[in-house]
Amino acid sequence: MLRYISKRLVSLSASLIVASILIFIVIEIIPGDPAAFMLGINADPDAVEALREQLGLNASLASRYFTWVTGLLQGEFGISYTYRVPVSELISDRIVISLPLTFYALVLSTLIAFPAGIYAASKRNSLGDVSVMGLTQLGVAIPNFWFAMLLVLVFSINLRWFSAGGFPGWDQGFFPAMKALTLPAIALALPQASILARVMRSSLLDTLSEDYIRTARAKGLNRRQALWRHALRNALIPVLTIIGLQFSFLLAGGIIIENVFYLPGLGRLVFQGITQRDLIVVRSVVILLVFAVIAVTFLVDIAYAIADPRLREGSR
Amino acid sequence: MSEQTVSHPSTLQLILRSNGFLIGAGLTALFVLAALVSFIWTPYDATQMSIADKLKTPSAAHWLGTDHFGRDMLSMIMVGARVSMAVAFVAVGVGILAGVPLGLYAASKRGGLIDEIIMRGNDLIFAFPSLLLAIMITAVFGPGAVNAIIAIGIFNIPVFARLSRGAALSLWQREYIMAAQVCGKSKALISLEHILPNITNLLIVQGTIQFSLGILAEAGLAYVGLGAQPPLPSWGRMLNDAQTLISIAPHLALVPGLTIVLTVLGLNLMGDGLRDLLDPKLRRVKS
Amino acid sequence: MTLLNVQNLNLSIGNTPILKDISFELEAGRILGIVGESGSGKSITALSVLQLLPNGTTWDGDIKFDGGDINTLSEDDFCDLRGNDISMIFQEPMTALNPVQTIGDQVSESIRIHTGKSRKEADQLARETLNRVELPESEFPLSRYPHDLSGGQRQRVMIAMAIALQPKLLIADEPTTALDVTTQAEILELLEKLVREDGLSLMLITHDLAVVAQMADDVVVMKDGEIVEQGASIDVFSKMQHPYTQQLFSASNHVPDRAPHQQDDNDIVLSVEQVSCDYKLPKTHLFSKQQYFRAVDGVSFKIHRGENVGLVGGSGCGKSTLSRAILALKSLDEGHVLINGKTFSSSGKGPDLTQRAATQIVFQDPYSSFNPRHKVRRLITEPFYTKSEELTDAQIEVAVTEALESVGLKAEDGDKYIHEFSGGQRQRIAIARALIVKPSLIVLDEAVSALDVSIRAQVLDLLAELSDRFNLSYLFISHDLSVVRSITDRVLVMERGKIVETGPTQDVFENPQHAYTQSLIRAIPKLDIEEIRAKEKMT
Amino acid sequence: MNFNHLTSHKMRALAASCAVAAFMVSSTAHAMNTDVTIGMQLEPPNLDPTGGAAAAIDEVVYANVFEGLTRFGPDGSVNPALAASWDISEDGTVYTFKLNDGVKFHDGSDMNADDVKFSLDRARAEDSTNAQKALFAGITSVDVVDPLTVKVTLDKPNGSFLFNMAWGDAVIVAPETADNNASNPVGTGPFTFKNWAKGDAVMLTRNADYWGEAVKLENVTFKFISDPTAAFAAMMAEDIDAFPVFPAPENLAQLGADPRFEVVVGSTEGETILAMNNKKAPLDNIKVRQAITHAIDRQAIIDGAMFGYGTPIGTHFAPHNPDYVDLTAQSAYDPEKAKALLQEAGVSDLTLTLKLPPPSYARRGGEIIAAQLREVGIDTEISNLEWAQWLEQAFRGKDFDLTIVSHTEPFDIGIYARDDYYFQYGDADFKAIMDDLKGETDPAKRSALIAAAQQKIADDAVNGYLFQLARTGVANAKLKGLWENAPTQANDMTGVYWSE
Repeated sequence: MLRYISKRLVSLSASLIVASILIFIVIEIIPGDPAAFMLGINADPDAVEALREQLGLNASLASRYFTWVTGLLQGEFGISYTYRVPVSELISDRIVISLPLTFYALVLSTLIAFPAGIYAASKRNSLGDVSVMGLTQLGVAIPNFWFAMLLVLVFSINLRWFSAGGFPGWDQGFFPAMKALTLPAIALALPQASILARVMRSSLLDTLSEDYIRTARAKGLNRRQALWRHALRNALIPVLTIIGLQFSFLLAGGIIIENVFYLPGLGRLVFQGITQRDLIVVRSVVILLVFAVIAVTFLVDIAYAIADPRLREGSR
Repeated sequence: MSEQTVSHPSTLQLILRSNGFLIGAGLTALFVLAALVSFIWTPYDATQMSIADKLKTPSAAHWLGTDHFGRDMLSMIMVGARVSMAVAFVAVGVGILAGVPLGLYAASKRGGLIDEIIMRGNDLIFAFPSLLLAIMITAVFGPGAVNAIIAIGIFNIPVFARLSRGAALSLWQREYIMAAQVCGKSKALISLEHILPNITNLLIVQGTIQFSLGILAEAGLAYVGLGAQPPLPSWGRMLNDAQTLISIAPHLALVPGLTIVLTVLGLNLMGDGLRDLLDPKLRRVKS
Repeated sequence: MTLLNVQNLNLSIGNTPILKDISFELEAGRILGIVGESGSGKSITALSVLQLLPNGTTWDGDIKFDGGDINTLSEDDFCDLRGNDISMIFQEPMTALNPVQTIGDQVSESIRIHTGKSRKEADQLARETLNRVELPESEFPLSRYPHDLSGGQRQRVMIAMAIALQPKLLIADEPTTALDVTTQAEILELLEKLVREDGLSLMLITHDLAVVAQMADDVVVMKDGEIVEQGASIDVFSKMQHPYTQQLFSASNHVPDRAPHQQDDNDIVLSVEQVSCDYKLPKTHLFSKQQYFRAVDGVSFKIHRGENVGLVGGSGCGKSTLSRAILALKSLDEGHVLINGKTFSSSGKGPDLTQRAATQIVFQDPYSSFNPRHKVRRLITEPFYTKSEELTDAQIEVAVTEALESVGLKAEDGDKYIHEFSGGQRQRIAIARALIVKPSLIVLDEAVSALDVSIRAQVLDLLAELSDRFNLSYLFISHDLSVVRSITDRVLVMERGKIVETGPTQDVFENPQHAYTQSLIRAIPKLDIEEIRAKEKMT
Repeated sequence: MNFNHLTSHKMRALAASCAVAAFMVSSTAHAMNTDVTIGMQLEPPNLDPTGGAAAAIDEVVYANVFEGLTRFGPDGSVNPALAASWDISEDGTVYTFKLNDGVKFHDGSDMNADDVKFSLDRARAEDSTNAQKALFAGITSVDVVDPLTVKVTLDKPNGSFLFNMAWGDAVIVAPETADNNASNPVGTGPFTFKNWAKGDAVMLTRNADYWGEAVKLENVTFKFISDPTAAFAAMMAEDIDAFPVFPAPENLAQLGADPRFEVVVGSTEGETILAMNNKKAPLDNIKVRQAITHAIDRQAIIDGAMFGYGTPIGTHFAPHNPDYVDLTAQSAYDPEKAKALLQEAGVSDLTLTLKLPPPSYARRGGEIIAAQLREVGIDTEISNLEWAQWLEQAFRGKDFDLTIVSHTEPFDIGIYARDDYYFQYGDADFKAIMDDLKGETDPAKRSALIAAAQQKIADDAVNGYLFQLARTGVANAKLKGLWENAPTQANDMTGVYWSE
């Protein structure tokens, strides 16, 4: 087990380093100069030049990369060009919204997908199975930003059950904050829940046709026992990787949803960062998101090793 | 160890029986037709504005109503279909042309350094929140249909690389591959002659799924203003324009939204239908 | 007292009839052998007793067990019956155990659901049962997982699960088919011990006539869903009224007639000199030294033109690795291989293309030996790739027709796809593919193990005839010693990477020198009437 | 289009329990009527008006947190602020300001002449990063006469000096706090800075010991909502009390019809133009430029892009300004004439690039203009750019044929006199008019000069003058005292109060 985990750790950290280099280069070649943007239309050139110097934009590429990475390791992301505040402060304000939203959507999607998938698999080709699968087909096909618009139209503007967006802040109490995240989480969770339900069903159907299920039945277990005691645990293993992947889709999806519900999350921060050419913010947030995804992939691998004893000793 | 050789129903019988495939293929054909017809005929010129009769709900004159500039929605949907299909199609093409050779090569060098590098490269692209990279690409090269293709295409490469590697790995264990090696064929030739033909079914099925995801992704990019640029109509941008008018002209948001849903639904149903159609013929009947 | 009584059982899946009017009885404490080729419906008969039938099956007739009529039982009652009074073990031990559950849990589970014992008591009984099936606590603690057990050991865990609650009837569906001959003998011995000790009735289902002859008290012979003959094994084997039984019997003992083989000592086709192959062992941790497992250790032997040599040994003895090494599919770590006198492959250097034409291979699994996408014509002309000069279409056409006809198929079969042929026909096509370039040596890796007895006999005849006609030499690799005995001139016995004994086939089989060879020969189930009659008189 | 069937049983229970909470929360908002939440589309990059030109900075802090010597009134007039009174020397080059007594900065320190000298010297210094450095160019010296008197000497008379001192960039700051005003603004205004949740909102509270007339509000929150739909939803859900510049004109009709809200349509200093690159062939040919102006139907653009809000303009000048000259007839919509002019210029199958910045007036206006130009045979390649890219390519790089932008700085007809300005006009006669205007203090003569300037740039068809951006504000019907027009970019909350 340790060997498997250490191998994964090495390869994932290598990916992280390559990702940081990639991000740095892609962002460097984005045209547009932050200083010019800050001083607006009628600013005169030497004021712009003075600001460039002040922001250290003229230093060499490599030195800026190293200062950025060494800063990253100490949790110091540098100073935002536009807001003139430490990026880490900007990020901490926003991460308390983006991460809970992503996990809230992940939990919602799993809570909807698992029962639906198991129900459909256990009632194979019955009306129940066909209708659940029909719903998931629909769920996958609906663009989540369009669904978000409809949710706002129905629940905020007409029914006035939820506020149309915005985020009251966790200091206002857990309940109002979660309420503000509910509609965005539903909009994010719908497509992922549909995909997860389909994967759960097909994975369960595969395990149900395995020989050890026939053995379990021959031992005297009825259909339901065989499914819950033997099939489900084996079926969960491939589903784990899908959940790991979904975390990265949810983070990406969050960017659009945050726009529709005007939630001040990491997605919008990156979006604003790109439009305002606040390159330090963009770089730091993107590497943070990539780190989050890689961390989740690593967690999924560990869960994989725990769930599947075949991984315990030998390496995969 | 009973071994029943089940008679193989002809493909046609299978098609007629799986209605999922029929519905899917029907819907997809409808939209492909709309895209093709739009080259020669559309009810009105899709870019023809008449501010006077803007925001008209569906009527005899305009079957799907008009948008906030008075343009005919049906014509825009038809021309928009062209854009969405083209972007998704080329993006899937990029994914296959780049992804499949990578996957096959990684599989032939199983466990080697190259296999590791290619797989780590895939993890890397998967680690990027998809839309973020798309935004960064279009920020560098500017928005437009071509950049949307590149952005979506890049995300198809690891999908197909991982899929073809997995399928190829299992095929390499098959004995007819060893037979070909005994005849002295190189790994590359074996990949081409034996492995590729046997994974085309998988690629076709995954291709339709990725095609539908491509349409969704193009709509997402266009929604944030990074997809096809005006005056070329695109479904995603129609949704973006309709956003603020949703309470006074709901049809403006419903028409493109439902179009996307029906197209993606059609493609996915066709994909699933294809999977059932193509697989049984290959899979040996287990005793 | 009849424990199980099956009367007029008819069964069909969907609308294809599978079983027609099956009636037989099983006496308590006796072993009933059900024998038949694949497709005879013997497995379905067993499954219908336990009502574990695939959905969409309809059946009628009645089944009485232990006096009671069980075909009217509800599903829940049947659940109480399964694993408690009637239990069953299956053919594929590698996939029959839940990979994510310890062997202790899997055995104690059936105890807990039937008897409601506490976890501790159930584990205790599980421990005892595992000991009974010769899986001692020292090496097989309850906490062990199935994935690092061998096929034989897993089958023992299956048996433990089945007999934990002292059932009245144990159904064994091809329990030893997937095991090698020595392990098969141990498992059959274990089953016999359980029948004697627990008074267990055993329904043994197999396609191997020898196993039935050795084990069964009564026999039922099935063909295409019908019982063609049944009765005490002595009567059935000595009288053999039904022609199918006779045909089955003769096919099992079949020895193809081969022309005496004149050996030209200096015309050596294959010479293997001090060949060794290693496998990398997974490293215990990232920076540990790389360990190797020596699968083939300093093997040397020669094969003369026209000579058929057998290579036998238990599973894991390295015979497959050796065959891959000979065909240069696996690089050698030491020694080298010469074909027709020229070096074919040696440590480090790969083979050159022209020499490839001299060797061909036929595999075990007819369903995995062919690319389903290519027509037969293209399949069997693949070896032409080794020919340096380009053959014209006409020449290829002639070669294809000649190859197909020499294996008993028609020229127009060339235009069909492989899924249109049965297992036996596919193996013939595999042989045609090997023949088409007139190689000097054909490696037959378990070439007939996957075939039914009757078809196997035809293929062995074909091989013998081709060897005589084209003066071909074979390297015949198999775990089935009776087949090797019938077709090879000389035999090599391999154990843990080394050749432990070699010599003319008859001598080695009549009086084996090496202890391992003796255990192998002893483990072969005998199929001759006199032996059965002798056994009958003793009891 | 109801999606209830999608939410499983558990979700419906969760939604119902939230409903109760929703009503409980929204009802309390109106009990405390000394708080106000103002909606804004763009978030300021920082809060230091002297350090950046973004309009959003002034819209938060101007007159609320910071004050200058003079300040703009709701009607655009220049009134006394920190300077109680002033007298100008005979030759108009020396201004002596008398400061109000007892004025304190928010950190308690006194505001006196030294602070004024520091602020003005800082703005005009060589390495100053003040975006409007040009406003202070004329100052030669700033001298402290006594703690409450400052003497400012100019190199030559400047009629608009007092006007310039009212700009947000000319507010008075203290030396001790000047450097970190960006994130922690310390001014002399009636509101002090409370906190700034980046990306979400800025909160101000009443300054207890303000030197001037007390304000009626306790807390003011500026909430940033860039997405037009979200803005509409926020107003409908009453999360926001007022949205001075509402981003979605298409919703104004519906908001106006709702008794809870009142739509206030004022004017702004934003001249929206179709800028043409006068130095790039064939746009250097006046006939081509005139053809383009005639191909454009201004009213169609106003109806299509701005849903009817906006007044057509014939030149680069704000209609609400008394000196405005209506020259729209000179470039009226006449496609036939446009085609004829193109023929005369010998230009056929012309393709021009149309680069559009983010605001909806540009993106929507651009699509309409592209269609109108296509009618007369001019094809356009549209490329939507963000502000940073637009500044890089169009504004500084001059790499464009046509672009659409709204100039919102007050009285900015002077940009046509700048040589390197992005549409590259730089006409000698026009520069002469502007120089005369600079030296002229007599109002009648100034009006005549301004009219001549307007006529000149209309005759030369430098750009396509489209419409004046309307200030479409939405506010809670019970909220009074907000500015109707926007003579400068500001949300002056000093006069705002709840009527009930």
